[in-house]
Amino acid sequence: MNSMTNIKYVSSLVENRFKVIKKEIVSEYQISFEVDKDEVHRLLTLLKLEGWIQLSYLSAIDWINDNEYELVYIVMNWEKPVHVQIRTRISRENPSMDSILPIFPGCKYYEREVHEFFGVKFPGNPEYAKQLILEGWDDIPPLRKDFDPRAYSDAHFAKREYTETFVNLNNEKSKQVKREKRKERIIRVRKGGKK
Amino acid sequence: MRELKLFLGPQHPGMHGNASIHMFVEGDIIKRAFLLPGMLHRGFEKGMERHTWVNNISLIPRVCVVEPDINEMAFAMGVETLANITVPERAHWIRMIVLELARISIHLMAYGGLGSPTGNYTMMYHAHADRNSILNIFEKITGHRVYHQYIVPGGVRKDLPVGIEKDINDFLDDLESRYVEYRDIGIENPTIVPRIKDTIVLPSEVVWELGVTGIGMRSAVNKAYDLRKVMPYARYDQVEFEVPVASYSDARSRVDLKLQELVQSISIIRQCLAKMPEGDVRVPLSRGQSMRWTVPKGHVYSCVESSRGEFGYYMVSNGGTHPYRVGVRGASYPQGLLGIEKYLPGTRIDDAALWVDTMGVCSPEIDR
Amino acid sequence: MESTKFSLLTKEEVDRKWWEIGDFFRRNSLWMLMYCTGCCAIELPPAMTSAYDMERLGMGPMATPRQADVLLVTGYLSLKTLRRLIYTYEQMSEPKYVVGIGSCTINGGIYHDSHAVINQLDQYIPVDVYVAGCMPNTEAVMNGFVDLMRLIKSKKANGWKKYHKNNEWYKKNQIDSLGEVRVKDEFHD
Amino acid sequence: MIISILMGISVAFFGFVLQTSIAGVNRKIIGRVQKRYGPKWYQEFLDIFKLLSKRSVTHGWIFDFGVIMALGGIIATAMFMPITNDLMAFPGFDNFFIFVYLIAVGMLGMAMSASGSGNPLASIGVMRALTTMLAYEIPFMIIVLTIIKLTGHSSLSEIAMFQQTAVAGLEFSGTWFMIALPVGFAVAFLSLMGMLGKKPFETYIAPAEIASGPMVEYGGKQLGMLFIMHEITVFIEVSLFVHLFLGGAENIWIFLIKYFLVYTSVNLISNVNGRFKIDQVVVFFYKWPLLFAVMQAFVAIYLGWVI
Repeated sequence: MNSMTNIKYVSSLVENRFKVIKKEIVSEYQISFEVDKDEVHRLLTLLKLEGWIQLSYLSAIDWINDNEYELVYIVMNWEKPVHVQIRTRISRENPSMDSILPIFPGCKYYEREVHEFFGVKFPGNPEYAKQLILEGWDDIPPLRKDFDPRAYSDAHFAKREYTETFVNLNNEKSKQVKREKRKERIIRVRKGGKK
Repeated sequence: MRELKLFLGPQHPGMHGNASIHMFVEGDIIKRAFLLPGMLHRGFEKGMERHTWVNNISLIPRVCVVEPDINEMAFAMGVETLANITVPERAHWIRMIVLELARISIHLMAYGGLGSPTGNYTMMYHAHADRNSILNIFEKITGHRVYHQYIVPGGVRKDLPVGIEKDINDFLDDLESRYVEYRDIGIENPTIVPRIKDTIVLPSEVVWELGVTGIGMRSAVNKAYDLRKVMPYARYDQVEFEVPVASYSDARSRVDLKLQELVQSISIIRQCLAKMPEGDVRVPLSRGQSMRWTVPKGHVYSCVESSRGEFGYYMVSNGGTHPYRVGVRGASYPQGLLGIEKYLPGTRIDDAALWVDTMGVCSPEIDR
Repeated sequence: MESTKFSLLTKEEVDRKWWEIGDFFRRNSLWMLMYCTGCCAIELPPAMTSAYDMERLGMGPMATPRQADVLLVTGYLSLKTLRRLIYTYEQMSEPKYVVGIGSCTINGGIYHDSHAVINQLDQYIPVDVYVAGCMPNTEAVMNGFVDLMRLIKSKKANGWKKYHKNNEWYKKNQIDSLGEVRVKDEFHD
Repeated sequence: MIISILMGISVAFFGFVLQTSIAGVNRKIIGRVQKRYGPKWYQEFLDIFKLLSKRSVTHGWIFDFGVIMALGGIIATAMFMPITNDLMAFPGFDNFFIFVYLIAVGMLGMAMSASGSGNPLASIGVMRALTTMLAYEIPFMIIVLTIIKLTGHSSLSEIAMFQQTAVAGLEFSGTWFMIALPVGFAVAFLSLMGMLGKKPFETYIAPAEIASGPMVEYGGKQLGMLFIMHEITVFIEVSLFVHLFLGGAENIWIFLIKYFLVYTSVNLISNVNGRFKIDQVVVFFYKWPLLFAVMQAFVAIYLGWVI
């Protein structure tokens, strides 16, 4: 069982039939393809027929500078052990992607979660809009890059106030000597010297 | 008959962890059920984006509470793939020892956990007592009982302490000598067997539909689908071990597989202790400036075999000091959410807790 | 001279005596309700089972909130959990005590800036004993319980009285953070 | 009369103290089986008095009344219990059937009260408790009726006397029924485990399934009273067993020893077992124990084969 032949096999399988925008061999057991949004379903169907029958992971990435979401599907074949990442980009304005529920029924809850955390719609999955993890959420979806959890936390939850004043030991003389020594050592190490 | 709604959890002695199974029952039979997760949601993936790569080492063990080491391993493997770090040889072996000890501990805990839904508390007490001695060994190795932060990108944090081999060997001998006793009081006990035999069966056709991995899958499809075998990480290709399988997945066979895996783990640790070479255990990531250490651009999905199945981290780096996005594939995601919704109906109230225990539903990794 | 030894006790003194007798029983038989709100729950099985054996202190796990005396809040509390925790706390029969385990209950701990985890438990329900650490050792947890027993003996563990007294303040805090405590959605009717 | 009633109440109180201490000692023994130190021997007293010292919540008058009815019914049952041959409150009123009927009052009170709490888990628990009762009562009754047939008495003290002294005219007198009817003894022992709610017949408590079943909504004083009721119930059932099968007691020390042995062996057996489902409990009792009970009755009564 040579792992590189498996990589070559899946690579030729996909590249012969689909327009791959970007291919990347991540490690000896993993390969990643970036394809167009419309081709994902056909590609996943093909891979499922070829033995990639387990949906390992489904999630999204928020590329806020490109104004795009990237959806990631990871499928796994246990006979030819290769994880295939399939990535596709969708627009960040009114994001929507057809559900892959007919191909992989296991995606039901992953899609619900992606909808909850990113706001991506999945027409075709009847329950994608139900809340799963959050309860009574009243802000933008929390895993988007423009959501600041710290501000939300400050606004909603009371923080413990520490009224005691602490002594700043850093200004003591012995500490300063030590710090100088440490700095010198770091400089020496960075230049390639010994400890 | 009137349909009643019962809650198994979040505060319920039969529920492991903080999640709630809503069951609609008629008599004792469950008609409809679903899991309501999210009570352990702490914004984990967001939190990891807000910490540097090195700071995240202290955050990752807290994803799955019962088995923290696999998180560290998956994270370390992912970072090593992205940053192209070669780990010293000795570190691989130490990692394997720690991972297998953790696997024994979680299997003991799950086996003891079987005592709670079936009512045999003596078995639970014995298993937890043994698990505590593993935690003591961990305290000697890493300094912590539960969250070790020991497996770090680039190796392990420090070398094994002197004389730990004796402690580990003593523990393994003790555990092995009482293996028969464990079987007798648990899965071969005539009062427990009727409870766990032929209950909550997972048919082999639906494994792929759900996406169940780990013991749940191996007990149904009768194939040695173990990530340690099919895509070996660390030095699992250099030790000899078998992956126990079964062709019929009921509660009893799943627990049986757990016990057999425990024996295999014992043998792996013994081999590791014998074969472990001398040498360094860690390559320095950066020279003194770990907080400003950057990882090259890339996407990686790194996964390890946990006691519940394939546990993976999907990591994206944009070349900065912080991860751009980290996604966690909880190993019990499929059996916890879809499995409960589809395969709990038709069973009895008594069996719901058994599903949670034997399939290993771990709510912190579902919620994150 | 009037004998101080045999003088009649006033009503308050009698009440106090009875309360002290009750406290003796209460501190020697603390039944706890394990609400595994977070990761520190993983250190409770060793504490309960053979390794540290909590039962020798008279403590034991209980199945439902009505039967329990001590509410263990083990670790971080997400908003969803906090709602359920408040129901649970209000269901328990008095006198009741709360032990907060882990740094997360004190000031949010490692999740201090998370959007889902509250930072300070005693804003929402009164807490009698805190056990610091992430995660605290089993010995620390056991020590926390011994501390609670000491507090009951010295009559300082009266968080439940505070909850009666400052009920409006607690309710206001709960509503500020949670919106509405009782959850009404498609999963709960 | 008043003296009898006072004596009856003191018998009930004695039963409570005895059973509570023995339960505490047993918790310690079980602790040692489970490799731990175990609680103090008087832990059960602390638990009960603590519960009585707490404030409690009510769920309506049926809930409260049921608890009082259960406790009252059980105390009334315990008043008739003979402890030794001479030590009993109402001599001549210790008929076996008195216990069977009076103990039902306590059980019904508890069932009523638990259903009155309105919690579905409590209703399921009560349903399971009644089903379990139906299962273990039949084999037990067959064995007890056999004993009554053999001795010609239904009074507990008479049955005990029958076992203690060999009378020339009476067949099989002078031997304990534990030895005389070994199969019947085994069946009755299983039934006793069912009565006491020990594993594997603990189905109606089942913390991991239905969160302690009937007791799910009790807290504070009501739970304390239920605990007292439970202790006295155990006292009644184990004493019944001692009188029926172990030949009663000439004096109080023998009673204590026999009582302790029976209760401890039940506990020890219980603690290495799992818990059956409710249908398995019924099937279990209606299969071999019922068959053996019928067989023992037939063999003992019609063929006269008694050891």
